[in-house]
Amino acid sequence: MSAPRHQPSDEPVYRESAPVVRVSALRGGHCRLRLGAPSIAASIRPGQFVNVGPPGDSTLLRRPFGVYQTLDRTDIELLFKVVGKGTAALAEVSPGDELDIIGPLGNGFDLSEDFAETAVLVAGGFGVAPLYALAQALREKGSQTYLFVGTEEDVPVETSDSSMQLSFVDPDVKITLTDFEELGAVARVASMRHRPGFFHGLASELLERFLHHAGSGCNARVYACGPWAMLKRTAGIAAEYNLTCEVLLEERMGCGIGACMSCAVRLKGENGEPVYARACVEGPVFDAAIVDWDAK
Amino acid sequence: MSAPRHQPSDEPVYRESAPVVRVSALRGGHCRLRLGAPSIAASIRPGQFVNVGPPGDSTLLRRPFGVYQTLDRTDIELLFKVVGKGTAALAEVSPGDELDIIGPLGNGFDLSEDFAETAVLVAGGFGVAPLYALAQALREKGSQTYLFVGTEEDVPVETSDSSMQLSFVDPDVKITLTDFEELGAVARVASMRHRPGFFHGLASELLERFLHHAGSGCNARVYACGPWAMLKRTAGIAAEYNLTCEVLLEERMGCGIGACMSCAVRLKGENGEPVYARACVEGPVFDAAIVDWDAK
Amino acid sequence: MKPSLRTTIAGIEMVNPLMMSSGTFGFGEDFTRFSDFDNAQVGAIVLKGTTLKPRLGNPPPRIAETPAGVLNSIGLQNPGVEAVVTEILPRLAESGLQTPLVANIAGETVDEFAELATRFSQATNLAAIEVNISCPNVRHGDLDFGAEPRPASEVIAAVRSAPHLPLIAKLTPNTARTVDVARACVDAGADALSLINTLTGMVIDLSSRRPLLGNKTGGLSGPAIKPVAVAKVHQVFDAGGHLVPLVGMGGISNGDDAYEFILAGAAAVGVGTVLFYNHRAPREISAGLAAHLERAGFRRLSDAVGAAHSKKHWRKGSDETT
Amino acid sequence: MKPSLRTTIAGIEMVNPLMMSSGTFGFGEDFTRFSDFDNAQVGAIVLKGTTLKPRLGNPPPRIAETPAGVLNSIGLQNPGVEAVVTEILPRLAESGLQTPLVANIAGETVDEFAELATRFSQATNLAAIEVNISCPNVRHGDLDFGAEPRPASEVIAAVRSAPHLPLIAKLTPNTARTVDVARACVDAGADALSLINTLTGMVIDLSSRRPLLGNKTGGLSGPAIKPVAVAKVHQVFDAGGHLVPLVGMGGISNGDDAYEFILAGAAAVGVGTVLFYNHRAPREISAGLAAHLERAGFRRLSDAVGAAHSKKHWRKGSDETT
Ligand SMILES: Cc1cc2nc3c(=O)[nH]c(=O)nc-3n(C[C@H](O)[C@H](O)[C@H](O)COP(=O)(O)OP(=O)(O)OC[C@H]3O[C@@H](n4cnc5c(N)ncnc54)[C@H](O)[C@@H]3O)c2cc1C
Ligand SMILES: Cc1cc2nc3c(=O)[nH]c(=O)nc-3n(C[C@H](O)[C@H](O)[C@H](O)COP(=O)(O)OP(=O)(O)OC[C@H]3O[C@@H](n4cnc5c(N)ncnc54)[C@H](O)[C@@H]3O)c2cc1C
Ligand SMILES: Cc1cc2nc3c(=O)[nH]c(=O)nc-3n(C[C@H](O)[C@H](O)[C@H](O)COP(=O)(O)O)c2cc1C
Ligand SMILES: Cc1cc2nc3c(=O)[nH]c(=O)nc-3n(C[C@H](O)[C@H](O)[C@H](O)COP(=O)(O)O)c2cc1C
Ligand code: FES
Ligand code: FES
Repeated sequence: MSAPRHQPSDEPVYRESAPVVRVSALRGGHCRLRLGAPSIAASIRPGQFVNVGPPGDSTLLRRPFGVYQTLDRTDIELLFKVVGKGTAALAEVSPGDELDIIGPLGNGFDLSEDFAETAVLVAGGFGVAPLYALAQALREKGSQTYLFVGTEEDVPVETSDSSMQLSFVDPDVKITLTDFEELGAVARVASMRHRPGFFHGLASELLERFLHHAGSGCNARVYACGPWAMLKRTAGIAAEYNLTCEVLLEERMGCGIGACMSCAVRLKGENGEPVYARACVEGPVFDAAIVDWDAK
Repeated sequence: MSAPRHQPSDEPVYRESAPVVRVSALRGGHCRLRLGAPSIAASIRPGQFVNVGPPGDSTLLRRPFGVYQTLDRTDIELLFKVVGKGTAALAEVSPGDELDIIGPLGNGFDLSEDFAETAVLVAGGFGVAPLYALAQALREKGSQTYLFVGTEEDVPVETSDSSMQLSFVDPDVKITLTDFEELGAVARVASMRHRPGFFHGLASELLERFLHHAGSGCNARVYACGPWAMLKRTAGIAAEYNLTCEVLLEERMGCGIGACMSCAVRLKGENGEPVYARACVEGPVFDAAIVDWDAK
Repeated sequence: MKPSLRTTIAGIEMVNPLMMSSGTFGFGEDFTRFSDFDNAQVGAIVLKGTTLKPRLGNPPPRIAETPAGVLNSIGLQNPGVEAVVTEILPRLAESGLQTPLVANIAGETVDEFAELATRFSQATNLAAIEVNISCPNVRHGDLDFGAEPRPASEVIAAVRSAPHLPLIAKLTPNTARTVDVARACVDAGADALSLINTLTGMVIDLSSRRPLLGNKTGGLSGPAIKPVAVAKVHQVFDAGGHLVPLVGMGGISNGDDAYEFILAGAAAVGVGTVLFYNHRAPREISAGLAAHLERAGFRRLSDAVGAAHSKKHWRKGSDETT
Repeated sequence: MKPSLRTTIAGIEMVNPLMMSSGTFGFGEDFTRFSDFDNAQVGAIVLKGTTLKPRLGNPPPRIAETPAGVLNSIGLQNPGVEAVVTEILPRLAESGLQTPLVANIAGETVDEFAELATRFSQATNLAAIEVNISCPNVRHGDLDFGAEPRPASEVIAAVRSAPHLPLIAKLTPNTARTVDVARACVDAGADALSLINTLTGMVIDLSSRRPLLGNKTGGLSGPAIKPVAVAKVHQVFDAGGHLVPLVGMGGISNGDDAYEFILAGAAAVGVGTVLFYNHRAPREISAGLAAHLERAGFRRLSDAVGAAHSKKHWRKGSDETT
């Protein structure tokens, strides 16, 4: 992945009137939403997103969401947190309602080649949502996957206690994300509050400990999604260890398909001059090495 | 009733979170809506109105509606036609939903004194809605009530064939409004289209025939609600026969309680100069003799 | 400790910074028909725009709904200054009302504005005069008095020369020269600025194919115009509006909106169109505002005023760039 | 018989009067990713605002949602005229696109506007040039070029002197002098006027307590501004805008809205923000518009243009009164 081309994308985008198949409220205002969207489900790749029109008249713009997973090749599942008007309206839908969605949008994670044997996923809060589909893909590729989630609030997906011991943390750090552990991934949750079973600190510190422990021979690839400060730290650590790192950036969007230049992400340009790339076409996944981390 | 005073009204207005008790869709996009609103139901008089906040975010302003009838002294029933955004949203409510309503608003029909033995009600389409409560009150006062409804579309309330013969129309003009006939009122429906059972012509022509037939001794009082042109004709006929006529005028409203001057109705002022009265305080019922019928 | 909402601007002492906007609150005698509404809940009441002679107003329809907004063309229907000063204000005084009252005046000439101010100065229960140089009904040649600095300044200077009462100049958003007009008003003696009045707009009725309002155009208010109003308040504050208090208004419907205007630079806020669909808005807005202040750690409202600005000095309107 | 929607304005021949608005439709190559969207459905495509040099644009966030509206501060990010003329336009030509293309130009000086027009005149597949004298990014001293008649007229005259292409002047609503600016543009040689560009607005983020957009202010578009846009179109048409065709825009999201602008005096309409949430809008709008024309008995679109007006002649802007 290198600096963006600013060319129109030619990947087809579908609009679907997607019936709500299931809505489940999770802890901390999180919500899991399963939608029937066969054209999108059949073509979406990890790290790509959909743009959902909230029901009712209280919003104009669509809301972008990563896809947690595709199910039965016909449905997609979103995992989101209620933060404002649009997500509040989405959390209120009932099975049978239809949502107007478009997708797949964006570039997605780079899974084309030279994937590493070890993959480390770093997430902040519900930044974990777009990483599950990635973890599934990585399992198919045979990578050993680690996931470090940092959150001050409730963990957005179901957790359990892992029986697996990890050499780079205390044995009592054992809260894991059930979905991910079932995939064979090793997951741990970090929190700045003292909470039993949690790692006390930042998710990026878990990454650092892991890499330190793995040593210089480790050919891991790092993937991250979450708040800017967390991504910046994660990118810094990956760079220190000379590892490729891909970050999924959440930018505010207008059209979602490349026409309006709303979703600008500042990258370090070829000759050091900054350029703005579109998160909805050249992103939302960017090579952390070319993102201008001083932009925010 | 004389020219308005432009004084603040001191009648209390209640705001209620009114649960929907029943919604029934009628022919022609009409809808009957029963709401639990005890404070309003206990105090509202015929010709007064309520101001209803449509559900959802698609409208800002409340919508004014006459009250078809009060039920059990705790509920009110509205009868309305879907014409735009607000009424469309109202037609979609379900029992148990709550609507934000305020009332009673406006002056109402003059039932305080010198009511006549004979009352003639003239309505255009769903202008019949605010007249049922009036017909109920007139029955209590012992008046014989006639109702003439003009409509090109579906009749907004249930109709049946009346067996009662009327001397001033052909015997095959017999479509009556069931609710009204049950009150002992004589009702007939006029239409400009040829329709069996209907009077072919305008509702005001029915009024004219009735008055002509009754002769000059008739001390009827006329009440009307409907489109401007119909009210103007009705007012003209009443004036010709020297009868008091009250009209319920539907003006677009802002606040509904007298503060904004949005709901202006042009009246003939004392010295011939026009004045604007507020339909929400000095109206919506006006003495037809002081309305400036050339204003529209 | 709960932050205090007490506010004094231009000498008007208010229990909270919520001023009921002119034209949306009559003469303060209507909303009290609601058993759960009390004029004592509000910071101040700005009376309906008043002219020298009684004014008939515009032909109906006078109101239309637009996306997230309301268009009105009342045309300043009012009983004239004589009736307000000799009947309405005394009636309000007798009722024992303690809420500060602000007259809103609209003249057709500079002299009329001055005369209106003189007449209102005779009232004993007025806290201030708001000078409506922004009513789209009353024009100075082709433009509003408030569209250009010169006529705006002439009006304020003329009104200033009338006796004592504090003056608030009410600005129009329908001009590119808001900052210049604001400065001209302050230089001419305005003690506060209120902004914004309505944006000029039109709705066409598709069945009659004619403008829906009797007067064709009207003034747009309500949530739709909030971003325009916030930008104007921010811009005027930045350009020196912090030297006099600003009353921010335009689409405020809850505590969030009021807080947004305060951060932008408003020392008090106007509450208008929302009253038409929620008479409880004043209570909800002051509660919401207090909660914001508390959460953000502001002890007094005044500490939050203009908090969205980095620096506070007169600057050339460079903040208008987008 | 179905009424025809074919429209020609300023020599641009269009299958319908729907012009995709500058900045909301990229360079025409994005919406075609939808299998149910075809550029052949639209009347014309106005390309993203283009400057002499490539332009970085404003810092993000660049977009915010407001009540019934959208606030943007893109800051004219574009690859510069060179890339548009030598890469993008040829690519569009090769793709076989028949839809008329309109360049939208934004200069920082009068000379830059003229040079942009000259450069675009070299393209072989352009139908017209829209002159953006209303971009709140590019200022003439303190104000937009489009806020006052003189600078507006200078820009149009300079652009006019460049070779051949029809010129559309795009007007700003952020001024009290719209009619004067419109007249000045027509006198200086504009073949059509398009109106309106966005209203200046701001949103403040309540948690960071700073303006949400990276550029602080932005341009307000979408349904919220429709009444303002309709009023401007009506006013300019009334004042003589019927002498040149008007392209009306601002919040159009369905056939009703488009018909409203046509009745107000627009010969063609711009479709912008609605594309962000409904890419099928162009199809729905043209179907809705045709249905309105048919129901009202108009045989041709042009018969409906300005039908909301009683008389059609240059008048002093007396219609602005509310
Ligand atoms: C590529 C991408 C993938 C995402 N995936 C997920 C996910 O899987 N789960 C999840 O919970 N959230 C996800 N987000 C964030 C999600 O889009 C926002 O939380 C949501 O748009 C908020 O909408 P709202 O109406 O509730 O908030 P409001 O604050 O009311 O929204 C106002 C406007 O700001 C935009 N906005 C607000 N917050 C964000 C944000 N963080 N990112 C982008 N736009 C924002 C909204 O889209 C809307 O246009 C993703 C964002 C992007 C760009
Ligand atoms: C005192 C009074 C009593 C009424 N009683 C009844 C009744 O019993 N049954 C009934 O069906 N209708 C009644 N109406 C008319 C009813 O208020 C309108 O049909 C309704 O407001 C339309 O709302 P909408 O959102 O569907 O239409 P829209 O056209 O979308 O409404 C847009 C705006 O115009 C206003 N408006 C539109 N039509 C009217 C109208 N005819 N009168 C007043 N305002 C209007 C709306 O209130 C709203 O503010 C009454 C009106 C008044 C003033
Ligand atoms: C119906 C109505 C009448 C108004 N009359 C006046 C007036 O007489 N004088 C005045 O200065 N402003 C008048 N205004 C403008 C309001 O005071 C206020 O500036 C504007 O509506 C914006 O605030 P809002 O969006 O909260 O309503 C009126 C507004 C409305 C809606
Ligand atoms: C994201 C965005 C970018 C825009 N960029 C431009 C531009 O480059 N040049 C221009 O003349 N107008 C630009 N506009 C204004 C639109 O062309 C249009 O005039 C305005 O948005 C009103 O129409 P609407 O409400 O249908 O969007 C832009 C609007 C938006 C929303
Ligand atoms: S959101 Fe429009 S270009 Fe990305
Ligand atoms: S609707 Fe406000 S005064 Fe009647």
